[in-house]
Amino acid sequence: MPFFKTIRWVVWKDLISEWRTRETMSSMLFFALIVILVFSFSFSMDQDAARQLIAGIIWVAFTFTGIIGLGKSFTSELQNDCLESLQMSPAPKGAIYLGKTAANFLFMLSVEILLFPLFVLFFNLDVIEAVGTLLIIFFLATLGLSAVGTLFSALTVQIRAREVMLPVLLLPLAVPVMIAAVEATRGALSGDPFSFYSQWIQLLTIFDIIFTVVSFWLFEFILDS
Amino acid sequence: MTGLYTRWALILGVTLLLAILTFQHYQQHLATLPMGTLLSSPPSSQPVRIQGMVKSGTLQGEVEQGQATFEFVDGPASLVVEYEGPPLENIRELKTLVLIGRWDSQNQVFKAQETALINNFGFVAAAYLVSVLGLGWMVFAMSQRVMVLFKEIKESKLYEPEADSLGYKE
Amino acid sequence: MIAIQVNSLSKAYGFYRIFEDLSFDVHPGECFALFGPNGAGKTTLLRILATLQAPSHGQFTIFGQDGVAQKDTVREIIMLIAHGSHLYDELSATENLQFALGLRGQAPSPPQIKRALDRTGIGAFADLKIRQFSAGMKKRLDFAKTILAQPQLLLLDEPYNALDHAGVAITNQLIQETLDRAGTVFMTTHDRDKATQIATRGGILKGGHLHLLSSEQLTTDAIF
Amino acid sequence: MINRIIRQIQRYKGWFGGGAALCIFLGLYTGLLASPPDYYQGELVRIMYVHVPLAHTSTLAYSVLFGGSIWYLWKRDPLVDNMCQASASICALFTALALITGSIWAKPTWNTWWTWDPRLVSFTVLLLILGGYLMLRRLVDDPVRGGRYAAILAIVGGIDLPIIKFSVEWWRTLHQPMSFSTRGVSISEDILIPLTLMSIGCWLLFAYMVMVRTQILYLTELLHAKKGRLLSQTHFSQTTP
Repeated sequence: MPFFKTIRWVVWKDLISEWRTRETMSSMLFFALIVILVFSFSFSMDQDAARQLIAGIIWVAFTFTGIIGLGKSFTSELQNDCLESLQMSPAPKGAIYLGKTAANFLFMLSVEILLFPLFVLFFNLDVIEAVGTLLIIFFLATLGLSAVGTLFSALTVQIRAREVMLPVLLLPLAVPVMIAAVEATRGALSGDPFSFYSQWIQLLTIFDIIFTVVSFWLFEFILDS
Repeated sequence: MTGLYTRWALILGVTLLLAILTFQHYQQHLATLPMGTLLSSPPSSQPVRIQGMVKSGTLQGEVEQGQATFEFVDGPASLVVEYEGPPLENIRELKTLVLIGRWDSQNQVFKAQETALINNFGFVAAAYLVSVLGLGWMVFAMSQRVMVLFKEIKESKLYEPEADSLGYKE
Repeated sequence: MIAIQVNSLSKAYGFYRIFEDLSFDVHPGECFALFGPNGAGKTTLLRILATLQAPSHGQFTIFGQDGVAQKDTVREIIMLIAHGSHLYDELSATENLQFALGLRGQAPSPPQIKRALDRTGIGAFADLKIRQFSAGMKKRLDFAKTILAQPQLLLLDEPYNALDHAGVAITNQLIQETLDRAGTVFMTTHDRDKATQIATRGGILKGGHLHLLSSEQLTTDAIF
Repeated sequence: MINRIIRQIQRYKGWFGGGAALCIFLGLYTGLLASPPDYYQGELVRIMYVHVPLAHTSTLAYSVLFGGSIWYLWKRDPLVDNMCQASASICALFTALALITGSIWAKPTWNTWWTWDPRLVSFTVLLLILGGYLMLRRLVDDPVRGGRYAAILAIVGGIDLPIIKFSVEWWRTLHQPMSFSTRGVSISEDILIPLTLMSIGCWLLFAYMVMVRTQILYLTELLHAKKGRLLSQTHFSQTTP
């Protein structure tokens, strides 16, 4: 089917380019590392305080790191006017959107998985039992962020001051994802039973579904003449 | 041009009238008389509002039935109050409140019939000023902008009359 | 069927009008060269035909398909070679071809790709990243793309820029091949000498109006 | 179709303005003078008579923006785009005023200027989205593309706002029980009269303001058109071969 082939080609292209330069991933990783260090300097934390704040710190670091990756996602298409060729390609625009979202999602999720051990190390977290649920939470929240983020990355790439406008437009809309991700992560880290925070995971799922569908339809209007 | 300014003069006039009426209403019905003024120059028998605190250990009578006597303090000044009115849970010892009643200068007793809540009228005034001024200024600026645009379009030599409701008419 | 049929087409940016009321036809097998001074709207017209911009008024059809309403069908049969090479810097020449054709729903075999690259004279650089390509090599790679895609209508924006003598010869040869398989070429250029070698018809866009030139007029000096 | 309706209604915008002025003056009179103070809130209830209508009107304004944006993406009518832009800036004004008056009411009532109440959070996020919307429109060079992008933002925001309010509500109730109800306990007739008058007045005022603002945007474009026509004429008068 041309639809799924298009998705596959876009993901393939993004992954290969990234693998050759490692530009996006390395800048995301370094930025996140600095964020973690700054946080640990600014709050000199003991174990209890860490447990209260760590969920928020994790998601602030992940979100800002994600915005760096999302910003790069479409600026790379500006080289040699590649955005133009995507615009006039006969491939379905929704498939291009899904491909880009999948690539962004993979970048963000792998950075998160690489970073999380550092959080555990620096903030002395106890995570053995919670790893499974944390992975689910990371998966869903990152999906939500990349679904909306890819749409806004495409929207801001052709305007002035795009580096500023992406977070300005994206962060207010990401409030539900942030709240749900922080609450669920806090629940998982403090060892609460799953039913205590399962509603946040439901909220994340609902958000993911709604915004993937909405962005899928709206993306066509961005790459429109 | 003149039409716009007469309209806005009218609006400003009505707003000012409302403001004056509100201020008068406040002066007559809502402002409290300082207790010192009440004691030094007691007004003739019309009802006044005073603000103060119920002195502890002086409250007597049946508050639930709407009858009580207590000492009422406002800074250095104090006076004796006889309350007779609707039953209220508002009268408690050490409670600050507003009393509405008459000063009986013969018996040196304040006969209160009503109580009221303490209100900071500054907040109400601020809320109204912010919204009325904000909205009014915005609408005025917009109407003026339309006028200026009409003028500019007319003055640009390429003016052509636009025969629709959004364009120039008059 | 008419390859390009333009019917009283106008384009304005905001209220600044680029051109107005253009009407012309291009038939299959023709190579139409559009001349004109800078800022006359040549590239804008080309981009409208490439469905990258919407016209302000008027319609155009490409092989009978409406250029605004049936954009997706039109996009399957046209191809544009523009100033930007539409190539990804980190991919090799072969991978770029695979990606570009993959989005068009085609899957060329490695020998086909090799042949196309050889034809455009860059077969030796098949596995080199585009980052190391010169502007002329990128342009040749774009032509290799059209060899594989075989579009019915080829749109060229200043095709002779950044090309050496051999490149110009290959370009004209590829245009000729496109014409031979009953494809149509529409190009904008200001390089009259090179264009008139291959163009069968032309036009000058100037002051918002188009003046059509027959093939005889193309070679006479008086009109320019 | 909408284009024609907008043009038709524009003709009667004076009536909307007049009606708004009348309702708001009557509302101010009843709200400030004629209505008695509330049993629980005392005179502070009078802040509600401006705050609640402002808040209602800003939701109405966002609904207009949301619907208009969908319509614009569908039909590409530039007048609808103007109307969306007009409602966005007016919605921002109403939202800001609603937040300020709410804050003024909260200080004497809850003894704090700010609390993470779901309504407050969603209105703040609404203000942020509107700020982004208005910035976005200024930052796109091509006005047509700007209108399209802004419409996309308005649609995503419109779908997101209920989710934001819902999630903040959840978040609050999990952390601490709601310690205070946001609105008056019961709505008596005394409160209802000024509240209704002010609400109707604000809606009419919003309608009037949207019309005037749409007209301003339209006239600005017309002025540009006249200047653009001048430019185009020089462009078109270049010597033709």
